[in-house]
Amino acid sequence: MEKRFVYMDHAATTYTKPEVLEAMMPYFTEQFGNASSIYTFGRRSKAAIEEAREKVAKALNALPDEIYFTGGGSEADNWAIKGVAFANRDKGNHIITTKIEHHAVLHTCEYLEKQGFEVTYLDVDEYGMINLEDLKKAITDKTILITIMFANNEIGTIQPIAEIGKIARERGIYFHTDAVQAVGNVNIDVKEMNIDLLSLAAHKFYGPKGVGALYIRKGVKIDNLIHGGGQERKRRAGTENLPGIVGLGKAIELATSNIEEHNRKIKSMRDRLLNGIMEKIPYTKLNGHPEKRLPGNINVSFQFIEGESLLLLLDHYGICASTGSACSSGSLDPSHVLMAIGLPHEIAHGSLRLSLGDLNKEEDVDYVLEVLPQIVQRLRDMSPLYES
Amino acid sequence: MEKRFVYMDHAATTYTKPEVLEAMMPYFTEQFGNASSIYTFGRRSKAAIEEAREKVAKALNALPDEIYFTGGGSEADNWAIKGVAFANRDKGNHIITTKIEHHAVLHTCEYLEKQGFEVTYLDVDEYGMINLEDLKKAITDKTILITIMFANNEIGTIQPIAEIGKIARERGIYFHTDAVQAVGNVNIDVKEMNIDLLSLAAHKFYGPKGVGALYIRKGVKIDNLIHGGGQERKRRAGTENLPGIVGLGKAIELATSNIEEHNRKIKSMRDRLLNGIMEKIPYTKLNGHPEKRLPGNINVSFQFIEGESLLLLLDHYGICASTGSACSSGSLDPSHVLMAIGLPHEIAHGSLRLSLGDLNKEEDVDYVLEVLPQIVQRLRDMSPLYES
Amino acid sequence: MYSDKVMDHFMNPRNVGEIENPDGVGEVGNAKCGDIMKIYIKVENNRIVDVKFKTFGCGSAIASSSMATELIKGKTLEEAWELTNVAVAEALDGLPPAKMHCSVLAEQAIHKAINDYRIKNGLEPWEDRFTDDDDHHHE
Amino acid sequence: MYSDKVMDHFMNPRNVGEIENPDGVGEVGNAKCGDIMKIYIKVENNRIVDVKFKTFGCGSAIASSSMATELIKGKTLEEAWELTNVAVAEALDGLPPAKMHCSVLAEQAIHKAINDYRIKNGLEPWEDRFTDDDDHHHE
Ligand SMILES: Cc1ncc(COP(=O)(O)O)c(C=O)c1O
Ligand SMILES: Cc1ncc(COP(=O)(O)O)c(C=O)c1O
Ligand code: FES
Ligand code: FES
Repeated sequence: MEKRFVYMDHAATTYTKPEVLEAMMPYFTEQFGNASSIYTFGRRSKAAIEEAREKVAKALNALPDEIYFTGGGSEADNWAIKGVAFANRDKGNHIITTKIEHHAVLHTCEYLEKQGFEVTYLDVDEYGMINLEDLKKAITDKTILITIMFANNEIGTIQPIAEIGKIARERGIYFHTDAVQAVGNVNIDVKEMNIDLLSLAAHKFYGPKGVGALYIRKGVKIDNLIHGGGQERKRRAGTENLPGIVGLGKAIELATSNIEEHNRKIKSMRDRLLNGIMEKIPYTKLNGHPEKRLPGNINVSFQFIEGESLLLLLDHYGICASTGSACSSGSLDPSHVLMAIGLPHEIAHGSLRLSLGDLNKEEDVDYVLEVLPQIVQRLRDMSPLYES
Repeated sequence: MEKRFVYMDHAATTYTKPEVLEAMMPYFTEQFGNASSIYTFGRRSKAAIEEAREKVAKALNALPDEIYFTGGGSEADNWAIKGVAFANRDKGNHIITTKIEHHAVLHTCEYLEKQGFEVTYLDVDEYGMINLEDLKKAITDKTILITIMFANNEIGTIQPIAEIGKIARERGIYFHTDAVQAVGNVNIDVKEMNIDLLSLAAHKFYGPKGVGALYIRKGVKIDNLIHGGGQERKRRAGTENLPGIVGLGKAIELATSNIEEHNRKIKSMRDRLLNGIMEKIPYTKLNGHPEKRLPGNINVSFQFIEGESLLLLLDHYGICASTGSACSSGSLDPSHVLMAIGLPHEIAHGSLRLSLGDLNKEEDVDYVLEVLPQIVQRLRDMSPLYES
Repeated sequence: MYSDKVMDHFMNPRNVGEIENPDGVGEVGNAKCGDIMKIYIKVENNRIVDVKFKTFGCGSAIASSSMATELIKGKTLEEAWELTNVAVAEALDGLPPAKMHCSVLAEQAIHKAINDYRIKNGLEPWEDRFTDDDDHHHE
Repeated sequence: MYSDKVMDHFMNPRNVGEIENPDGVGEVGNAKCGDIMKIYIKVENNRIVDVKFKTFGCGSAIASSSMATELIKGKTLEEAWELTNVAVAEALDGLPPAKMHCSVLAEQAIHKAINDYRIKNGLEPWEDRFTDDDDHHHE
């Protein structure tokens, strides 16, 4: 079997599509003018940014004036949560989130706890789903913000966003969703879903790294995170990342123009791979929701082995993947997401995330199905926990 | 006279040099791996980032571990100031800055005032220079941070940074400098100058937009601004802007490899242009320091006319420039910098900034010297303030 | 930013200059805010037979002066008085919101010039809808 | 991240397996922390004549097991006892700081195996410098 390079870590980051890069190219060396400048050369840059803003708005069913560009998904999450928290402190100091959020949300909430806010971290069930009744019960008079991710980056579970939005809107509480993993994989309609704020990052849907956006519904009271110049309608200072923003616009247009068709293709490869893994490798558990999950996401735990060593061996065979094992995190504990769905430590340690995307071909699936069972067996043969 | 495109707004933003873009290119579509991933493909991205970090460190005489990449100059300023303020609140709540800082510093300080901090905004003299005695007098037991820009973006005045650093170090107060305009134009040595924190932005020295860096001296106590993942040694969350960071590294290497030679060339063009303007256009005043100014900076005020209309006419002739006039700012007042150096409103209104850089040729100087006097005269002929 | 019409009136302003021995002069704005407009009118039989302006201000201020003077040329004083800043802006195919106040200057300068003429001719000045010359704001 | 030596010992681990009827066995770590190491020794004339390991853990843990077993093979028990985790890490051309604790496991497992042998043979167990098996931390 010939060694291949197989990239199955699209949830970590994607390549920038050539069409996207091509759209960006004129804005580096040629049409580089500052979008805030009043001369024609600057106004052309401004126009390019506004065109990108319209594309983002269209993809979310928002208004262009509700889209603010940021330096990435983490900045968008930080801004949404801190911005709403500080601007609405007079109304209350309570925030509701979940135990399975990305660190950009969790660590921001923890920071706010130090600033006098109270945060409820909702439990999830074994599939990573929140319980809507729990959410309702958690709401108090002081709740000013609900922040719940659209789709989980590790196990791929998709939350009932429209239902959450409905509850939040009825109670007059702001609802932010971290949609960094969802854009391009799920249909998003901020109006219909009653979303007040939504974060996204271009590099998760074949756009460039270092640029993201925050949707802020008109009328939402929010403080700035980055103070300074009057860019982004005075809400996010800093010379606009012109090529990055143009790339984000192009990428979101491509990623949302044909979600169904795209997902069908990715999902069919994903399902074949997942079924093959479950068939060929005993003592394997699927993590996350069996159906309500991102189309490209596989998260499985192999008993008796540890994830980092698994990744190293996969890497040796040219396969890029990810794990929730503590050993690869540099911290004492395995992934908080795997803990939250109730996995014992040793099962969490043996987790493997394969996230499929546009770089994958059917041959990649064949290759992984050939390599992975051998590798798992090899590690199991070394494991004191495994009785062959 | 043939119409030319003359870009004289390098202080607003620069083009990304082709060599820089070339260095970035592989990191979009090919070597796009997430730098936090443990597989070889991710570690190569990591290595590229660390190489860029070393280049930045070398340019400033810092250690690589003291360089943190950000989403731009404004983020770096916000982080430095808010981060130090909140982390050192137990020691004091007083910050010293100047009246001529960029808005990224000023508005951040104003925000901190709302959070219970006290800020002293130092006056500057007619050339935009701070007075070191004023600085010393402003220091109190509660002073935790001095933030003074290296070089001003409007009038180009360069502050006595080493002297400020000495004062700050002697008193045990953190010293941050916004060096966004200085990098590539002035020799910077953070050790020798006793700088504790320094902000920079790639797009001011022929690197890409949307990426900057903050130098944080080892041992400085600072909070995070963007919470989340463990990137940048747990201090700045967010998937690294890989191509942007590589571009920043390449750009700072190019920009600092031969500052003297580069400045000599820019300065000689600048001086010829400035002398020509002063000779050909009466009632003109130079703003900023006659010598201690950025090599490419010209800031002049033409009496009796208004800057926005001047820019529009220059634009008609293909010349890109900038003004401190209120009419172009969208606010009631002209540039706070021009006010701080004591210009009357009507003189500030007639200000023009021409910032020269690598895109300029001697022919550009000839062209501006031909066009500008005519335009100024044309506007003066329309002005009720001008008696011909 | 600006419409083609604004740019045309800015680049090729009509009626720039002064009138010697004018029948009325109106000056508004102040150099502090950065915009001053001065309008000269020549009146015959209650009709504005000539009009000139001088303006210190932004592109929008210059274009508004140019357009406003065009619009009142040949009009009776009553007709000229009715010209609003909105009408000037509309005639220019619109102005950016932050620049509407520049068109207010034109309306005010014309009113001042007309009242200057009226006072000189022993007539009661008409009442301006802007009570204070300085109440235009950049927003 | 890892040195070539680490990768070599990880990809081609020496002494993997079990010894039937071993003279000493040491198991340390726990599945909660995600790393378990089990070392089997065969002792003849106070000398380790054979050694095998089984490890559940990261690349560094596996490479440390491999290297540590190599280093004690053929050594007297006293010599083997002296092997520190730092020596294991050095023999591997270094380990990342966050991975040093994995080499501690190897030292501890060897000590446990030796003491297991000593106890079985009616000897006083030697005192381990790590008092608590669990006090290794990922940092
Ligand atoms: C002195 C100074 N500081 C800070 C900034 C902000 O940098 P950026 O716009 O890249 O965020 C700029 C440029 O706009 C500047 O000139
Ligand atoms: C769900 C989720 N939220 C937020 C982020 C942070 O985005 P970024 O790393 O682009 O700042 C990520 C990706 O890393 C993510 O998967
Ligand atoms: S065994 Fe967990 S980090 Fe080495
Ligand atoms: S005259 Fe100042 S904005 Fe128009």
